[in-house]
Amino acid sequence: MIQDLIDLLRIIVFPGFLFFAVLGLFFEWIDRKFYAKLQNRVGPLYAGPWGLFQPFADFVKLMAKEDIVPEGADRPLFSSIPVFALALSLFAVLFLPVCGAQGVLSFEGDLIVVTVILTFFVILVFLAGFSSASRYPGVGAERSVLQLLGYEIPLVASVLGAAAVTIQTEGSLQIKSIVETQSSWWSILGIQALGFAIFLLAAQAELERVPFDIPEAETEIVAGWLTEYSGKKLALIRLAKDIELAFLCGLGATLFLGGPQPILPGFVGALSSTIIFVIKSIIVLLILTIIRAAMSRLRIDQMVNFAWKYLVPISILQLLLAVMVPRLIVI
Amino acid sequence: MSVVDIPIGPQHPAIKEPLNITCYVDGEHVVGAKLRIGYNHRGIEKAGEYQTYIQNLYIAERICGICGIVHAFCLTQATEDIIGKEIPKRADYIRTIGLELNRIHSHLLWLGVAAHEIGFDTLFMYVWRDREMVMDVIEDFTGNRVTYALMTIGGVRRDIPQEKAERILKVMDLLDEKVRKYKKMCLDERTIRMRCDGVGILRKEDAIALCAVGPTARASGVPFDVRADDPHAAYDEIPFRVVTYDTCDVTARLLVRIDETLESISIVREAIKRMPSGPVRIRVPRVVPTGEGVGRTEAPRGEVIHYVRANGTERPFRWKVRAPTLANLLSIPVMLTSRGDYVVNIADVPITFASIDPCLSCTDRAIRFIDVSSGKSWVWTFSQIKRMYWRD
Amino acid sequence: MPIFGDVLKTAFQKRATLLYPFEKRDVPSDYRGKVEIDYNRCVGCGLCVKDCPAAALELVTLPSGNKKPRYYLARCTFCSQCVESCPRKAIKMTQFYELASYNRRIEVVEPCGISY
Amino acid sequence: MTLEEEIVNKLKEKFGEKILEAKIQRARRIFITVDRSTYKDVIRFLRDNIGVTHVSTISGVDAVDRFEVIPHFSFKGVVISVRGLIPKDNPEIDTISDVIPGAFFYEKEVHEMFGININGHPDLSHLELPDEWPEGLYPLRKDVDLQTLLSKITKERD
Amino acid sequence: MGLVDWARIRSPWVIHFNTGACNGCDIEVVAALTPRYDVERFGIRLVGSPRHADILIVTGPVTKQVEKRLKRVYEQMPEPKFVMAVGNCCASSGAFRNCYNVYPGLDNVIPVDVYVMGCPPKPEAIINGVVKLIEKLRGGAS
Repeated sequence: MIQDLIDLLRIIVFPGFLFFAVLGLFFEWIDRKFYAKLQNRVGPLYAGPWGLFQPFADFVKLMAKEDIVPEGADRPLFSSIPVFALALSLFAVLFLPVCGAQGVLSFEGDLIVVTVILTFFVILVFLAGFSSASRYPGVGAERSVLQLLGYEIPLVASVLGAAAVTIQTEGSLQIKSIVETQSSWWSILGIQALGFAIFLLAAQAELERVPFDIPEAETEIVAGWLTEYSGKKLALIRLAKDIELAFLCGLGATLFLGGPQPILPGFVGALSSTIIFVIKSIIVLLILTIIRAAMSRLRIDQMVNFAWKYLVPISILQLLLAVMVPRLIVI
Repeated sequence: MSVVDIPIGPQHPAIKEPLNITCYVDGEHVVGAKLRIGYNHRGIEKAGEYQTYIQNLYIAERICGICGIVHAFCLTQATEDIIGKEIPKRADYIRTIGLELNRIHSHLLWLGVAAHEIGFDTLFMYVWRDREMVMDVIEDFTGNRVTYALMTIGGVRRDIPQEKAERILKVMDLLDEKVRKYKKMCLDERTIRMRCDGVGILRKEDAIALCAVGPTARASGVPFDVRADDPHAAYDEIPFRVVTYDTCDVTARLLVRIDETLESISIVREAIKRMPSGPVRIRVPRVVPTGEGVGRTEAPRGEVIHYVRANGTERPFRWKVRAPTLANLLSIPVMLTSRGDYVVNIADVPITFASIDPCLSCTDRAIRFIDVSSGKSWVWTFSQIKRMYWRD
Repeated sequence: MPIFGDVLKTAFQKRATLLYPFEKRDVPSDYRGKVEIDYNRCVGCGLCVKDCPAAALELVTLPSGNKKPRYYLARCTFCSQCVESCPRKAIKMTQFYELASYNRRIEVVEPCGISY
Repeated sequence: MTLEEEIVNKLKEKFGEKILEAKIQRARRIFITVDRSTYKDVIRFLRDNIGVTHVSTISGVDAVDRFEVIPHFSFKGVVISVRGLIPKDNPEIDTISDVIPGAFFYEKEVHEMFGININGHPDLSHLELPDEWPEGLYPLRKDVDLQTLLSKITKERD
Repeated sequence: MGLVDWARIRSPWVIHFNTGACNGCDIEVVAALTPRYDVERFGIRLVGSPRHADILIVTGPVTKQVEKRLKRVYEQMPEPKFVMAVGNCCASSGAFRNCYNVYPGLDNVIPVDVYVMGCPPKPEAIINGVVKLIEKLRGGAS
C-alpha cells in the first residue's frame, strides 16, 4: 500500500510528471535567456527574478485564452493532439534515470521504447498539420515527415552506439545498465564523441530548432503545423515541446555523459544525483542553444541531402566503430 | 502531386509589408508566382496636386519611411530644375551626406532582414545592433531617426556643425570595421551560402529587358547607377565605385549591398572632408513658375524618378513618382518560376523576394496592379517578352 | 564557421540593451518632438496652419476675437515646418517623445483662456 | 556635340516635322513632343538606332485640353522624355511594351489612372483600383475632384 | 491580482500588421525587438500567426484594400485581444489626409486600446506604449 503510494508519487510528482513539467519550463527559460545572451540582449527579465517565470507566465496566459478550432478542421483529431503530445512526452521522461541509475519505468529493452517514442512525436506533428485543414500546417506537416526520414537513422544509430558497450558487456539494452557502465568512463570520452555530435544534430532536428526548424519556419510558412493552434491547445503543445526538450537533453546526458553518475566517485545520494543529472542536461541544452544561435535555417532538400550524404554514413560508421573498438580491445 | 497555391501575405512574418504573393507549388517546388500589391495604395499623387510644394515635401518623405529622404530629394531636384536656381554648394554636400547615411542604414537594415528570412536571427540581431549607431548619427544630425525633414526647395534645412561632423566620422570608422566583418561572415558562413548561392537567378539579359534597377540590376552585372550616370548633388566631385557582381543570385545582391555600404561610408567621409563653407539654403518663392522637371537619384533600392509639372501656382499640376521596387517587381515572377535546371523551393521564396529589397509603400503610393498571369501563362508571357526583345 | 567564435565571444560581452523605462538615453538637443506653441507671442497670422502638411494646426477664433492655432497631437508629422514658417518664433519643438495615449481625441492643445 | 544634341539631331533628321518640339532643358534632360501617331515609331527608333533599353517610368498627365503620356527613358545618364499627345475625346495610344518590355507595369498604371486605352497591351484586364472601385472613375483625371474621391471612402473625417 | 492577470501582463505576444504605412513605423517596431531595446524583457514575442497573438500592432493609415484583411486578422485573434496603433497616420490619417484611399484613423475600422504618437515614434516611445498598454491591462484586472 505504502509502496503503491510512493510509486504513484514517483510518477506524478518526483521525478515524474510535475518535476519534468517544471524542468521543461526551466529549460525553456535557460534556452531563451542564453539565446538572448548570445545575441547581446537580455531576454526575459520582468516575470519573476531574471524572468525565471516567463515560460510559466506564457503557459498560464495561453491556458486562459480563448480556444479557437478553425473551421474545416478535423475537430476530434485537432483537439486531441495536444493531449496526446503531452501524454507522450510525459511518458517518455519516465524512462530517464533522474535519481539513481534507474528511471521510474525501467525494464529490459526500454531504450527501444524510447527511440520509438521519438518517432511518435513526428507522427503527432504530421496529424496535427493535416487535421488543421490549412495550407501552412499542411506544408509544415509534410516537411516534418520528410525531415524525419533524414534524421531518424542517425538518431537511432547514435543512441545504439552509446549502448554498444553495454550490449556487449552486459548483453542488455536497458538504460539502467548503460548508466552503470559509465560509472567510471563516460561514453563521450571515447569513440562516442562522434556519436554525441550526431545525437546533438539529430536532437536539434527532432526538436525543430534552427538549423532544422524547417517544419515551423516562421518566415516561410508562418508557424508551420502550429499555425492554427491557439489558447489551451497551444499551451499544452508548448509544454509538451518543453518537456521534449528536457527529455532529449536528459537522454543526451544519460547516454553520453553518464547520467546521474557523480563526477567524482563516492559523491552519491538521491538528491545530489538529481542535481548532477540536471546540470549535465543543462550542458547539453547550452550546446543546443549555441547551435541554434550560430546557424541559419537549411532548406528541406538541403537538410535531407545533408542527412543522407553525411549524417547517415557517418552515423553508421560510428555505430560500427562503437561495436568494433571495444571488441578489439577485449580481444 | 497536384499544384497547390500558397498565399504569402498580406500579413506574413517574412514580409513586413502588405503584399500577396501566391505561389503555385508542386510539392516543395514553386512552379509559378502571382503578385498582388496595392494593399499600400494611398493615393499620394492625387493628394499632391491639392497641396503646396512645401507640404508635398513632407508627404514625399512619407512615401517611404526607409528611403524617404530620397523622395524628398527627387522632388526638390525636379522643382529646382523648374525654378532654375543654383543651390549653394554646401547644401549639395549635406544632401549627399544625408542620402548616403540613408543608404548605409537601409542596406544594413536589409542585411538584417535577409538574415532573418533565412532563419539566421543572430546575425539579424548583430546587424541591427550596429545599425543603431547610424540611427543615432541620423537622429543627431536631422532630429529624427527615420523622417529626416532635411530637404527643402532651395537647399537643406539643417547645417552640419563641426562637432556633429566629427561624431559622424567617428561612427563611420566603427561601422567600417563592423561591415567588413559582416562581409567576411557572409562569405565564409556555410549555411548562409547554402541558402543564397544560386537562388533567385536573374540573368543579365533579363535584368536589362525587364528594366531592373539598383542592386538587383548591379548584381546581374548591369552597371546602372544613377549617381554615376547622371551626377547630382555632390556625386560628380566625390569619387566612388559602382559595385557590380555577375553571379546574378541572392549572394550577388548581398555582396553588392555590403560593398555599397562600404562605398557609402567612404563617400560620407570624403564629403565631410571636402565640404565647403557657406550658406546651406537660398530663399525661393512659394510660387513655382510654369514648366516641368525630372528629378532622379539612386535610392538604396535603385533608381527613383519624380516628374513634376508646374503651372505657376503654389501647387504642382502633376506630380509623378516612380519607386525602384515597381521596376524590380517585374523580375520577381521570373526569379520565382522553376524552369529546367533552375528549381525554386518554397523556402527560397522569402529570401528571393527580399533580395530585391522590396519597399512596397513607395511602389503602391498611387497604383496597384494585379499580375493575373498564373504560373504557366507567365512563362508564356515571359518568353514572349524575350522574343519581343531579342527579336534579332 | 567564423560566426561560432563571435557568438561565443558575445556570451561574455556586456549587454547592448538599454533597460528603457528604467534607464533613459538623452535625446539630441534638436530632436523634433511634440510641438509647443507660445500663445503669448503668437499673433495668429496662420502661416503655420497654411504650411502644415498634416493639418495638425487649426486656426480657432477665441472669444476675444483673436485667432490662434489649435494643435492636434495625433495628426502631427513632427516635421518642424511650422517652426520655420512662424514669423514670430512662437513655435518650438520640444524633446518630448513619449507620446502614448489611450485616446487620440484628447491629445489636443487648446489655446483657450489666453487673450492676446 | 554633346550626347543630348546628338540624340535630338538624329531624331530630327529621321522624323523632321513630325517632332513637334525638341527641347534640351538642361544637361541630361531632353523633352521631345510628338503626336501619338509617331509616338511608337520614335521609341522604336530610339531603341534600334540609339540603343535605349531602359524605361524609367511613364508619366500620364491630364493637361485639361488633352492627355499626355510621357515615357522617361534613361540612356547613359540622359533622361529622354517622349511626350505623346492624345486628344481627350479619343483617349488611346499604342503600347510600347513590345518594344521595351519594362514598360509593362507603367502602361497598366497609366491605363488605370487616366483611362487611356493602351492598344496592344497584353494584359489590361481588371486594373482598376480597389475591387469595389466604380467603373469609369479615373482618380488622376483633373475633372475628378479630390473631395468626391475622399467622400467615397470615408463618411466621417474628424 | 490573480494568477491569470499576472501571467497576462507578463506575456504579451504581438503580431504586426502593416496597413499601408510608409515603413518608418514598421522598422521602428522591428528595431524595438533588437538588442538595443529588446522588448523580450517584457515577455513580448513577435509571432507570425494571429492565433497565437494577444496584441495587434497596427502601423500605417488603413487603406481601403487592406481593410478586409485587417478585420480578418483581428477576428482570428483569440480573446482577450488588444490593439495598439503605432504612428500618427494610424491614429489619424496624418500626412495622408488628402489621400483618397485612406481611412482617417484605425478606430474607424477596429477598436484601438492605445495610440503611440510620433512620425515615426522612437522605439522607446513604442516601448512606452507597450508599458501603457500593460498598465491598462493591470487596471482592467483590479
